[in-house]
Amino acid sequence: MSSGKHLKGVHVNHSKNTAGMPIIPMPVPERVYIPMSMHIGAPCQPVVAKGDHVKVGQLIGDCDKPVSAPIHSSVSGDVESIEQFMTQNGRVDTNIVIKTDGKQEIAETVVPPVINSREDFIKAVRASGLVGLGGASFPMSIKYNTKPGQVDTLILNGAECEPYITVDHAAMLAYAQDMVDGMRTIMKWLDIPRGIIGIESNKPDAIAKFNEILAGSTDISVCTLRQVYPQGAERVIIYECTGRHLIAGKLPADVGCIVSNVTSVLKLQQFLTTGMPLTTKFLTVDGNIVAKPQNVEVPIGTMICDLIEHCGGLTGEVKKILLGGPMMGRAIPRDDFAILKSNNAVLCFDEKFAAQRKETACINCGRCVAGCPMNLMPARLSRAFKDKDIDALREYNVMSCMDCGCCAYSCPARKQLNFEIKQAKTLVMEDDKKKKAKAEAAAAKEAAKAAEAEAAKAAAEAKEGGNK
Amino acid sequence: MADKHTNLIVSAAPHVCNPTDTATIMRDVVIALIPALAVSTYVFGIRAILMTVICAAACVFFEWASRKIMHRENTIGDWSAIVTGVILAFNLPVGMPFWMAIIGCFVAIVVVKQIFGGLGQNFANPAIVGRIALFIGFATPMTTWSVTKNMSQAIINNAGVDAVTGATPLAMWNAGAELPSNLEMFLGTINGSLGEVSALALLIGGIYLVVRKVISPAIPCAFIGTVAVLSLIMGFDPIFQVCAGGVMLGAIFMATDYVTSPITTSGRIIFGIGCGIITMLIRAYASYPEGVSFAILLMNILTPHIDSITRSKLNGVEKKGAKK
Amino acid sequence: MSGYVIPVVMTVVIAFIASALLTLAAKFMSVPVDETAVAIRNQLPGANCGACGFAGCDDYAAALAADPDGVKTNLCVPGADGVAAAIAAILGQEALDVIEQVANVRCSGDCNATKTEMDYQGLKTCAAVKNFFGGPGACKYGCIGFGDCERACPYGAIQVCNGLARVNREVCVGCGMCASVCPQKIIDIIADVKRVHVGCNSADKGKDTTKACSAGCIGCKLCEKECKFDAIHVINNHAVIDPDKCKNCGLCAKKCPKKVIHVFPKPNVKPFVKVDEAAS
Amino acid sequence: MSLTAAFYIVLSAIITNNYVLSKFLGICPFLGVSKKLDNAMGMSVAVIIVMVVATAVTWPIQTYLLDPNGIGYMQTIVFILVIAALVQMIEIFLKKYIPALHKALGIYLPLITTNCAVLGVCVLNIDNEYNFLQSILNSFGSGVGFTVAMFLFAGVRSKIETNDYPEAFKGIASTLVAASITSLCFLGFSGMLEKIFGM
Amino acid sequence: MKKSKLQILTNGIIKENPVLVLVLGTCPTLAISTQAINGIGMGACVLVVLTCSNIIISALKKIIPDTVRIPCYITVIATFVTIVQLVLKAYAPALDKALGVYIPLIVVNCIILGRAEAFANKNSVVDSALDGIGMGLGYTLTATVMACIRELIGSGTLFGATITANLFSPFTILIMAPGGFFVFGCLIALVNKLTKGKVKEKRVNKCLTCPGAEFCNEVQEGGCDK
Repeated sequence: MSSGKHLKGVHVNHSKNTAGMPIIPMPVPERVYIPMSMHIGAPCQPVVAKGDHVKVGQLIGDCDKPVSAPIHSSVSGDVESIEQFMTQNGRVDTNIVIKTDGKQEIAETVVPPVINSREDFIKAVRASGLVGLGGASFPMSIKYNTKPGQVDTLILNGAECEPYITVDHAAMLAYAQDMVDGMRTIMKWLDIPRGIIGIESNKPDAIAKFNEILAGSTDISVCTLRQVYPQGAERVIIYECTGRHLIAGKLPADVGCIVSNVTSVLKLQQFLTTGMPLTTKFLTVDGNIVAKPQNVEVPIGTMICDLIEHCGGLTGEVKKILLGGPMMGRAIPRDDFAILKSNNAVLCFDEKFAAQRKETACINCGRCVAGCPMNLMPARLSRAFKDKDIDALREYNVMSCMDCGCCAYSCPARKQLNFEIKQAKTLVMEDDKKKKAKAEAAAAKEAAKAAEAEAAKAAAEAKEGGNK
Repeated sequence: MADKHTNLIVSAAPHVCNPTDTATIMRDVVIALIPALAVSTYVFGIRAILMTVICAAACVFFEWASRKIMHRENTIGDWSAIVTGVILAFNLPVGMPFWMAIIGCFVAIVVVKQIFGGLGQNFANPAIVGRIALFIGFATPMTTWSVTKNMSQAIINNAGVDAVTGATPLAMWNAGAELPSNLEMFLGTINGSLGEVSALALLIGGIYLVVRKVISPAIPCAFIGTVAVLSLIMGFDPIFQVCAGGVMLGAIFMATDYVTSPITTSGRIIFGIGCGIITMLIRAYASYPEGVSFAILLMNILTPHIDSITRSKLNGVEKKGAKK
Repeated sequence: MSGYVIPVVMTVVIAFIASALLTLAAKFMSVPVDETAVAIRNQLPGANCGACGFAGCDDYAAALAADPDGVKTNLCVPGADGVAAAIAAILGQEALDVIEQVANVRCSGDCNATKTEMDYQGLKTCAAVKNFFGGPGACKYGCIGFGDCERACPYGAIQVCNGLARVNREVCVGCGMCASVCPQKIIDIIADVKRVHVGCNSADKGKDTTKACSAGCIGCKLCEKECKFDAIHVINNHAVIDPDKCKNCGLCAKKCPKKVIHVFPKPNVKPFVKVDEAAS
Repeated sequence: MSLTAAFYIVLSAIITNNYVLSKFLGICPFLGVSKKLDNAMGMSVAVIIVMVVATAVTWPIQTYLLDPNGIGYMQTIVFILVIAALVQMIEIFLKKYIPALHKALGIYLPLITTNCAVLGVCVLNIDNEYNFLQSILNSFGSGVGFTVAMFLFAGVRSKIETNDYPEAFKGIASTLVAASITSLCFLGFSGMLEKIFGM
Repeated sequence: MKKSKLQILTNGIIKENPVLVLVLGTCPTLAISTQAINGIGMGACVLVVLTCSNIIISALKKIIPDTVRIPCYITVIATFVTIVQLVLKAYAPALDKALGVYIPLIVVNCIILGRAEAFANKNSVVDSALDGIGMGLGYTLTATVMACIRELIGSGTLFGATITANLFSPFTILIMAPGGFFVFGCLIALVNKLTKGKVKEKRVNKCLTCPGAEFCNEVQEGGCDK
């Protein structure tokens, strides 16, 4: 399937300490804090009020804007309050605080959806509350709502290229059949002829399992990916599986692909069969000071500190907590944030791991260029950013950066290249906005002038006519 | 609720990094230079080590002192000054007075590097400029070569009546004298600058660097290849041309200096070819017997232009053009 | 005699031919030059600070020359009255006073008043750290203190002391460079004659503000009650002064329990500074 | 004049006797306009044209007007007048037909008048007793030499422009040190042309 | 503010040194400063031409029409240069040979035209003469200092007399082109260091002038530390 050529990348230390551990459900915590914005797009509005009793899977937040995903309660209990505070995204958000009753009653609304057409299917996808579970949190209903015939390949992303995280691996081993069924359902309703499951070669048991299930079938194949970070990035996995380049500013559908995380498809399949929307999340809890590293199934809205407590607490003084893997994950300043739909790992580290190395001068070694999957020149971009040279930033294709962090990982000078590029992108976008505004203003001025001239001309003509 | 942890470290992703940093890279370069130092100690005697140590120490001192004067962070920990010092020493005749070598170190570290803001901001290789400045400033001591008993018979035969001052193979070639055998050229029992005599030792160092992924083989291969091809075309002995003078040292250790060479592989190949062509032009035509350092310096100066014409292309962009 | 005549004649003839050619060339290939714009540009300080609202001194000069009635002559804040008068003279207009402006930081939370709630390690610029949970400070509305403004200021008039940006009003010319780079948007460019300012920007409720910072406005409205001119109001949980109504009486500042309303000393007359460094 | 001799004159003016880097002529524009490659190249083309045209005009003046009349000492005055007029003409021409270049070169076009390289090449052509063709070739070579120096130095400048210099070396001082290193590499070619052309 | 006569004279020597601060007339300075004697010779020529042309131009400033002033200045300057050239040829042929083409090039030396335009054009004859002398002295001083450095290190002599050449071999690169650029760069850096240091001191905010002083807990005399 792949064209023999590969995109560049870096070799990272896998540190998959929890490999082979099954996913164990976590008991519901005392309280959950469910924010109303867990997806890219418009935030939801609470549809419950303080004091209401809610059940598992009950709709508690929704929004009439198309780019959004509804939010469901992950527990049964009473709505204690609806508060504004900062979530792990760094934004102040409306949060529904639910005090759990421990009964975990399932809501009456949880029934398998009836699907007869493509539209029904898209509607069902939206109702499931699913967002891209790989981390992008893009509402899945939007992703799947492609033009008929536009997409010819469904790619199941089981690369899991980030160090430490093993939860997708565990899910693949446990639910491979469901995933394949889910893929077939999606392919059926969206009329996609081909399915590819991309798995990094460091998970031979998962590959074997899928091959076993898929033995004899022609619609879905397994694509073994190299052990090079970032195989799981959307643009990379599309290229590695189909040989198509996805360039910046385009959607996967533009190159005929839909990429979904393995757990997204699994949860969708579960929703279609049971009617239970997205209320729990598979997470890897790991890090050098976690007492019992493991894979857990966590109700959405659980506080990170509760989750850590569940995993046996910490054995040392924590200095850094990461949400997601060490390559692209976010460090959080404190541990009283709630787990969101898009999280896939919680990693805790002590001083030894966490300390940021000191940045030194760029020595132009070219390791960042050699490691960039997008073939950019991070060193040049960094320099152009330092000079605030927006033209140079554009010239070096700053907008094509996908923030995978390969450049910063391989930089011997410890420069935060991808972060600088991220800020440079903001700079360029602001400049674009300014330019657009200026052009619009100029056009408006031009139009006003033309209108004025027209009016003057008309007036003159009228006058002339009057004189006559 | 469980214990809260606050005031944690927040920083940008990625949170892990490759263990290779600037200091380890520079340290690898120093390690790769050791075989050449060993050979030159065998050929020239203990003064070779003395010269190398003095140059390295002087470079470190100048680096430290200039950072101190500029009120900037001390950078001697990154080993780059040591690399410059050792390579500069390798470019000097072993009998060079030490104070002159120290002036070369001053030029290399202070004038070429620190005035422009330190590591990574110089546009020319410090060791090269240091060598050229000494070569032009102190022409006689820089071209006075002492002969020792460990050298090839051809060199000893060629030496003057006093049998103390000799000539480098390149000078002998220019003068049309009897030349050492190619094996002697390769092993390094010849006369020349301290570190450039033994092609074998330098090659070992180069292979070590390539294996450690410190340098990419693009520049050395392009450089040495061009020299070989051009000498064939010009009717010279390619093995002699490659082993003589500073081609090996220059191609492996000086032209590959990251800061002053292009960043992309295609740029590096152009850079190497350019170095080779200029080296051979100077060897064949100019009044100086050796042109490696001038060639590298000129290509250093051209590097920004090479960089701007060999920018890496965005993936998939050609495709977009085809679609349109 | 001819020894003197020949050189003189020769030179004169050559000079004559050259000047004739030049005159012809100038006539046939002339391009109209806006002398006014050049003259105005020469008067401007050349800091290209953009305080006038144009993209630099050249742009302002061109705009003035193109539309002398529509564009005001007193927009160059760094140049102050002297430049305004000179421009007015060139354009043959009556001189307008430049409203002297200074930057003002709407935050009083230095390191003693507020603290950080994360150990930020990385690029030390305000714009960068703003990406991480709105900054390291407990208050998400106040000064971050990494000095983007300090680096942007061409006059050295704003400096971060003890984690808080502070303006030296004697040096500040009100060009607004700091305001444009501040990611928190807490730097205002205000008329220098206004002397009473609220040093807080927190939109949090009083309780939360107090938790985050001891020098934050809690929205108690005491100032609002004290003001005789209806000039100060609590908007979005912090006091805001209406500069058109404020009479610089400073009563509100005396009443403020948190001491976040500051009264600055009388404005001084600023000398006209030509910034060579910024231009080069 | 043989072809090799012609090449020798041009090449030696470019490489071994480079006006900027070994004779220190035309340093002002070399330092001033080399920040951007486009401007540097525009300036260089202007200099080549002015040099060639100026030589084409001044050489006959010297040979047929001044020398026969025994007033060779008027050289300086006459040359500078002619050059000034020429530059003015070129400026007017550029302003009219290539306004973008005129804007880019900015204040440096008038400075070509006082660019010592132009007057220098005219005077040196006379001093070296070149004939007309040799003079034109030498001027052209010198102009190209100026261009080469500008080209090389523009690259260097673009690389070191935003360096973090020590306080004292900010601006022109570091540029001069960079020029010093750049001029080093030209020394390597000494004696090369003599050997190639057998002179 | 009217400058005193002395100020006009000394202005050019240090504060507005034409070579090091205004960076004018770099070409001849770089080219001839290989020997100290050349520095003095060239300096003297520039001094004479500058002073004379300043005097004439300021005397004629009312007569010369504004539009053609530059060509007129050049003619005046070229005249004096020719005179100097002839004088040198007659009385100091060795110096003439050493300075060579750089004597006629005084015409295009930016210092002279620059001063004509910036100073002589606007000031009285006496002031202009003083300015010419001051600037000329400044130029001479710089050229000589530079030449001394280059000669001493580059050839071990000073004004032709052997100083260190016998003690150790001279670093000949300094009398070649790269050395010229380098020494010039260093001198400018030195001047930068001497002048800019003061400017920087002025820019530091003193705590007492800081408007935040009233609520700053760290008020101290020297300004607060970052």
